Amino acid sequence: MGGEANSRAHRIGEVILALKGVSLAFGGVKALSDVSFDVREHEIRAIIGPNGAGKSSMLNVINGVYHPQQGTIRYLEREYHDMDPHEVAVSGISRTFQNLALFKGMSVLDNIMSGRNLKMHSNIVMQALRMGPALREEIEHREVVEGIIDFLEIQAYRKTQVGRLSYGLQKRVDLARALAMEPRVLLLDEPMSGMNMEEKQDMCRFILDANDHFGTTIVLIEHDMSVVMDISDRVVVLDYGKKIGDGTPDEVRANQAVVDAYLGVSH
Amino acid sequence: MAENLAGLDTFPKLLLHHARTRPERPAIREKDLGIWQTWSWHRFADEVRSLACGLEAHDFKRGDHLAIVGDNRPRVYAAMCAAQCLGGIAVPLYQDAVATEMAFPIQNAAITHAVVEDQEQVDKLLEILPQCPTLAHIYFDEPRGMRHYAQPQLMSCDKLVELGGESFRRDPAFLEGEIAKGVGSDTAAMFFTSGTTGVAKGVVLTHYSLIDRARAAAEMEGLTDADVVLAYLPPAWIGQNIFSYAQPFVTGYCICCPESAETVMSDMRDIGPTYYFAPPRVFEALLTQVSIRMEDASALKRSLYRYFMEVARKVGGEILDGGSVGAMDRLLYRLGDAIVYGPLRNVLGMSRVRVAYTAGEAIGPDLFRFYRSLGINLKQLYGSTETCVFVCVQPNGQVKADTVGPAVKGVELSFTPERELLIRSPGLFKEYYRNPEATAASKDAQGWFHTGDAGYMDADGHLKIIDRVKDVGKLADGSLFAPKYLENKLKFFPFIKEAVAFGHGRNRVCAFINMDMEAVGNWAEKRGMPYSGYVDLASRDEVYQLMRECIEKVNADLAAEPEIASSQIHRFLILHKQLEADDGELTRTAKVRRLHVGEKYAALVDALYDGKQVVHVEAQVRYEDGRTGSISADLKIRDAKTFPPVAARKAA
Amino acid sequence: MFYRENGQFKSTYESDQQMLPILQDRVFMLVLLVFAFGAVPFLVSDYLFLSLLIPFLILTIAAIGLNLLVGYCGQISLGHAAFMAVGAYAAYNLVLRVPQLNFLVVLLISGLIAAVVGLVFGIPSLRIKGLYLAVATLAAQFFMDWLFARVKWFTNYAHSGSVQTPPVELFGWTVNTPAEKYLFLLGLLIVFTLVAKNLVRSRIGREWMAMRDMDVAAEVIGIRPVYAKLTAFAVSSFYVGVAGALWGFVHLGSWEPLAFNLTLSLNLLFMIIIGGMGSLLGSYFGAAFIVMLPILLNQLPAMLGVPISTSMATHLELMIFGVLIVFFLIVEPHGLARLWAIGKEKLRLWPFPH
Amino acid sequence: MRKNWPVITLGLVLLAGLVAPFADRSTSPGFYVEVLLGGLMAGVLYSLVALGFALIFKASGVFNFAQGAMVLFAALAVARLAEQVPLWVAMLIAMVIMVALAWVIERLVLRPLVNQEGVALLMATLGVSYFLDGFGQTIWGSDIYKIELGIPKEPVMILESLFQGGILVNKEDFVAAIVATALVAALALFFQKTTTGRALRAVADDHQAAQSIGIPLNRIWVIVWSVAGFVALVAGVIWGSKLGVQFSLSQVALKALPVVILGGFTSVTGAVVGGLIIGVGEKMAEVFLGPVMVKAFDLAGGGIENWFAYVLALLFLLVRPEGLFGEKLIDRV
Repeated sequence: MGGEANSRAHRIGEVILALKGVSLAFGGVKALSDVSFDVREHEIRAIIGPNGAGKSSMLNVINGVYHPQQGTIRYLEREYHDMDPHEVAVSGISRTFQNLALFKGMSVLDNIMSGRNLKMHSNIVMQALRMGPALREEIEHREVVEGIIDFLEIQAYRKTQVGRLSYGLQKRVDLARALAMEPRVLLLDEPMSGMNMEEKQDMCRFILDANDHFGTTIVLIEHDMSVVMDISDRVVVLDYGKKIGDGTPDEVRANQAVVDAYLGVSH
Repeated sequence: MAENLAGLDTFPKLLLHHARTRPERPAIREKDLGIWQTWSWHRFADEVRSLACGLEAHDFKRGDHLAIVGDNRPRVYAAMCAAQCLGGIAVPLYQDAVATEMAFPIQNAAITHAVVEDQEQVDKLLEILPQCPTLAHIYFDEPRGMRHYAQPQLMSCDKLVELGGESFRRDPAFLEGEIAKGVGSDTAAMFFTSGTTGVAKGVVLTHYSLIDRARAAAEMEGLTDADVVLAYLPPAWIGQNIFSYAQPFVTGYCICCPESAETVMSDMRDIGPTYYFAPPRVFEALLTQVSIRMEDASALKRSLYRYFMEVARKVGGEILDGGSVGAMDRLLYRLGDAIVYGPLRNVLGMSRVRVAYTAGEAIGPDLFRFYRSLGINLKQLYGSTETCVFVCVQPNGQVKADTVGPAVKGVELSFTPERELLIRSPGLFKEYYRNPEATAASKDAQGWFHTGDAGYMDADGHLKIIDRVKDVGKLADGSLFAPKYLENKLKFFPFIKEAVAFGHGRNRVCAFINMDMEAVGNWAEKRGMPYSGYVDLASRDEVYQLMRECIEKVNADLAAEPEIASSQIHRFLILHKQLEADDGELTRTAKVRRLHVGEKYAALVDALYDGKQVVHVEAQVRYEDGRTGSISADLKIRDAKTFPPVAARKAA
Repeated sequence: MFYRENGQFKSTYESDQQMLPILQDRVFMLVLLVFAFGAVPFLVSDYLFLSLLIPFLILTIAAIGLNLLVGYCGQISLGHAAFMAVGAYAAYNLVLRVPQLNFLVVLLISGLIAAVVGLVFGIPSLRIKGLYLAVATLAAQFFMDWLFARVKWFTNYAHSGSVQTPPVELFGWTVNTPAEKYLFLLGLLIVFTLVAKNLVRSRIGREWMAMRDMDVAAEVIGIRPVYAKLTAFAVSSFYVGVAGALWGFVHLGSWEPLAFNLTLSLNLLFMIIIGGMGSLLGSYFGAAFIVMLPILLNQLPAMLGVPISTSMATHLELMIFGVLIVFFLIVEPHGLARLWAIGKEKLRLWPFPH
Repeated sequence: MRKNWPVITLGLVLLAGLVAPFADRSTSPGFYVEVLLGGLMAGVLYSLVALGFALIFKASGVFNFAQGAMVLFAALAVARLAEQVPLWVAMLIAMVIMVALAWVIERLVLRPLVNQEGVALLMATLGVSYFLDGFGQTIWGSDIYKIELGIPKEPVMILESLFQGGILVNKEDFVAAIVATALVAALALFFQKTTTGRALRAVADDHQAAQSIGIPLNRIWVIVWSVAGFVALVAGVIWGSKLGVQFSLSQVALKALPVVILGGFTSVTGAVVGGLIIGVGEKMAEVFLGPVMVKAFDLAGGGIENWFAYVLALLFLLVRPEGLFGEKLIDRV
């Protein structure tokens, strides 16, 4: 498996996404206080921290599900105070969810197809008659989606209802749906939680391949240190909504604060 | 096979023929991206041309070997043909082999070029590159994950095709010329037999022999370009290759490659092959699946299933063989076909199967009959890599569970005094690559191939394989004694796990029986028979009775076979313990080590022969946890009824 | 059991995505259609046409409409009869005031008007979910009831407030015998079903279902709630509006105020609960059931020799509905359609268990 | 401040509504107060039924569409029983029936559907209400029945000293209103002050709360549904004696829906205040706005009260989905 930073297909580029002094609170509870970090194009950026460190809130801020009280988000040369999910999706950020948010009632195929909705443009009448552009679109995008299905090795489940799949497979479908958007930045919320070792390894492979194959910039949350350290280029460490460390895996490992706060706690 | 293939003595020539005569007929389908992507013969030929020219550009020359490592997919077969276009030799290797296993063939054939499926295979080859200095070009079909491989030897097949396509357009005549140069006596392919004994041998096969055998069988079964085959076994195995390369090239039928390992079953259901090949274990696995799933079916379905399978067992085979069956039975069978067999064939993906073969090992008669009774025309064939597979095939209407049928057109059979089967056939291999001794050892001056299998022709002139020659012995009266054959016959009974037959140099045959704890256990529970454990159960008279019935059935069949009628089992005992590999009684591949067992239990063997009714045994046993303990038990010895040999009709 | 799928492989996406991918299904459907068009008109009595088939066909269109909203997009509505009313009165006034209009055009326009109204009452769905929405749609119901009962213009100043409609006529063909009505409606229903099917298996359909299953995720992958929900309301109301127009013109012929009241709305809802939410086939089953039950209740006891009063029958009907709804919600939330689907799977896997 | 503006606007609107009639010289203050009182009296009843709603919603997360059917059922029961036995006995028996009903519903409907999403439960209660309508009319009959509370119906003149012409109030209504008010107060107190009451309201949020006071969840549901049944009974009797016991009662009770929307599903205060607002608003609209509209749009009669409550609630939903006193809901990811 070739994730080594030196021999990767896309060289790490400029800063593409940056959070400055973001603070978020629910009522009295502070989820994030004055967090800043940046993400470079094509890199794999990890956010780690104990449970309740505000990792997920971070993603929710980035893709506009939560609106921070203070701070700004800079994405592709534009400053946002807060973002609106749809706008975010359009601008090329997609994500997966910690506790699966798949469309239970739909087949694997339809779930992933729905990830293409932004790329489809035929009008409702055409769809109603399934003519011309509508039909062509359905087929073009089916082809793309099949590519992703192939990529994530879920051919055997194509037409099964996602509700019936094992947890590990559902996680894959979730990733597939996110990839179907051909995102520039992909946010992964604990992509390996609740998986066995083998499933984790597969997932790592997929993440690396995605980053390598499509050059997707990846921001991933994980509390399994070992995994993160292997695959990510740079790591941010959160604790109680504060940033306590930031740098390459090795730097972070060396960082005393992290060792105390995180490793100390979890192991 | 009306069409005239005269003069088409190599695969490339056949390819061009099909590309001309049936350009738009499907040659290969592969389920990819969710649908069955189809390559017409025309498209297939183009691909081959481009690949060939590409290889040529990377100076792949006449007589060079091209290693091909990958699962069934169009490019793998295209690559084989491409090599042959240039007068090269295709060397398919097992895709599931580990790197080190690949080293030998590559060194042995000084392989310079390799076409492989994906990253996994590339990694293996790169790993052994140091040992294989000759390997200069590796082409990969699947670019996934290959982006950051910098090695100079690597190139993607797409690139190769592109490159070749250009040079082909520049000078089409060249390739035509190369193909024309090829003749039937050229080597077409080399298959490495996973040598059971020692090192693998490269079996060299010519175009002529492959094509000849493929055609003989195709004519025998009346295959046409309308047939469909599912290619799901390793292409490096002749058993797959002949069906998914040689025969389609002869008949122009279409082969289908499944989407992935998990989807083989459903892909088979999609495709519904008309011509199917599988080793017994596959059929076994399918049957088990069927039984298991029927277990949790509703009571109604189960009783329907049981009833109609009974009907099928009675008349199904007969009907398939066009035998005479009562109108009532026919009617019942029709009904059964509508509500059980038909649906069952459908879920198995065998609705359209016209001809199905099994080969490789002996297949259990019940298993065999099950499929035939469903109306699936399952037949046995005999052959090996060295013979391009088709030596014997059972013709329609003369199918038996225990023979492999008469010789296929063009094959001569004969036997040494030791009953070793000798074969002379146009399909014989040329030689073992760079291994004259081995070649000489197995192929004599008169061109007879020594199979190492012992057998004989039965009354109807069907070949019957009984054992490996080295295991065959003689009774005191000099008549044939084939322990493995007996043991297999016994083991086909679910109640018998292992059996060990003795008789070499003795006056009659006796046997140890190792009961199958699970099967016999269930059997005992069903009849409300309490037992404290293995030893106890093994010593029950009821169990002895059960085993005796099995043995007497075997004896009955044996009696019907003059050749080995005298190997009927006279006395037997049920061993007090399972034969274990850990106790050195089985090989690691779970084959009985007859000699060792004989020595270890000498006392028991003697008891079998000196007419005792009971023998006391003290045995060391090793438990799972490694402790050793000793069992002492009194083993009963029982006689089994034997039958007078059926008056021998004149055999071959 | 009857399925023989070997060899039915798909080598193009078109064939893989077709409506009935399995040959045996296509055959079955063909036979069914031939029977429905060719045989039924000659076999069935006028009574059955008028009391069973015609209401069934119209209500199926309505049920499909409601199902698109509730079953596919997950937006509850307790006031859909209101949009039927809109359709009916729109058609009435169109025919009345622009007589030369072709009836199909009338249907189209009344549908569109209903769609617009539905869209307006769908707006709350952007702010509120589930239970709250239920009340919002109730508002639509009561407001519309009132509107058509009180604003004389809609009823063309008829004193009783009840309206008569002329017989439907298109391209010189006057649809007045029961059989003709049946054929006319059957044709329409098929068209509407096809369109609905196309919608739900296209992008828009996936967006609806995404909204239904997990709205947050849907937004995150770029689906606009406004668009998804409002289109659902509009399309749904369009269907229901057309159904309303047909109900008024083809089935009732003349109707009192409050012909499209809360009860009708709830009946529509029951159709899709019993028939199967998120299933077009379910809409058929549901409508058939709701239409048949009262008739059975009126006929069956008499046949069994225990005649019951009509009021008794209606009460029984209410109770049975009530029980069935709870039953289905508990036992099979996907209704009859799911049972059908399971049955079909069983046949495909036969003799293996499902 | 920023988040309260809808409430304030609503307040202003209502205020405007309240003073508007005086734009028309002809309205005498006496008549005006009469209408106001009428509205309040109707409102108290709405509050009462709404309490039942809020309560059940709180405790079992169920939006009980069957509330109306329960009112009808209870009323029918009392009316028919009262033909055989004295009224108070009839009411007692009816109450027992309602408790039994609550128990059955919990057993057969709620328990199997536990932790289903709201809409499914709502539909279930639709089923229940259908069943009750059918069942009630089957066993009690489907004609129009009377309930005689034995309170003289003749109107009395009050506050003649204050307004010339005085104010006409229907004695029965007056008594009813007082009873209802008392009940509302009692219930409100019970739920706000007593631990049991709080526990009952808490179960929806966390089931521990219920366990903590040692009441199993299922029993709590039975209790709240019984209380709702009781409320329905009272409302049924009062409305019944006023409008006669008939099918339309179940529709009248549906008016409580907009009330809870307005007040906020989860709030007792909301139910009370909402009820009064709707009651008064409706009366005012009927009496003062109605004629105006009839004139303006040439309507066939007013009847605004049929939808006024709903549309008011709907509009309010748009600006403040959680209602006046409900708590805001955030969906997590």
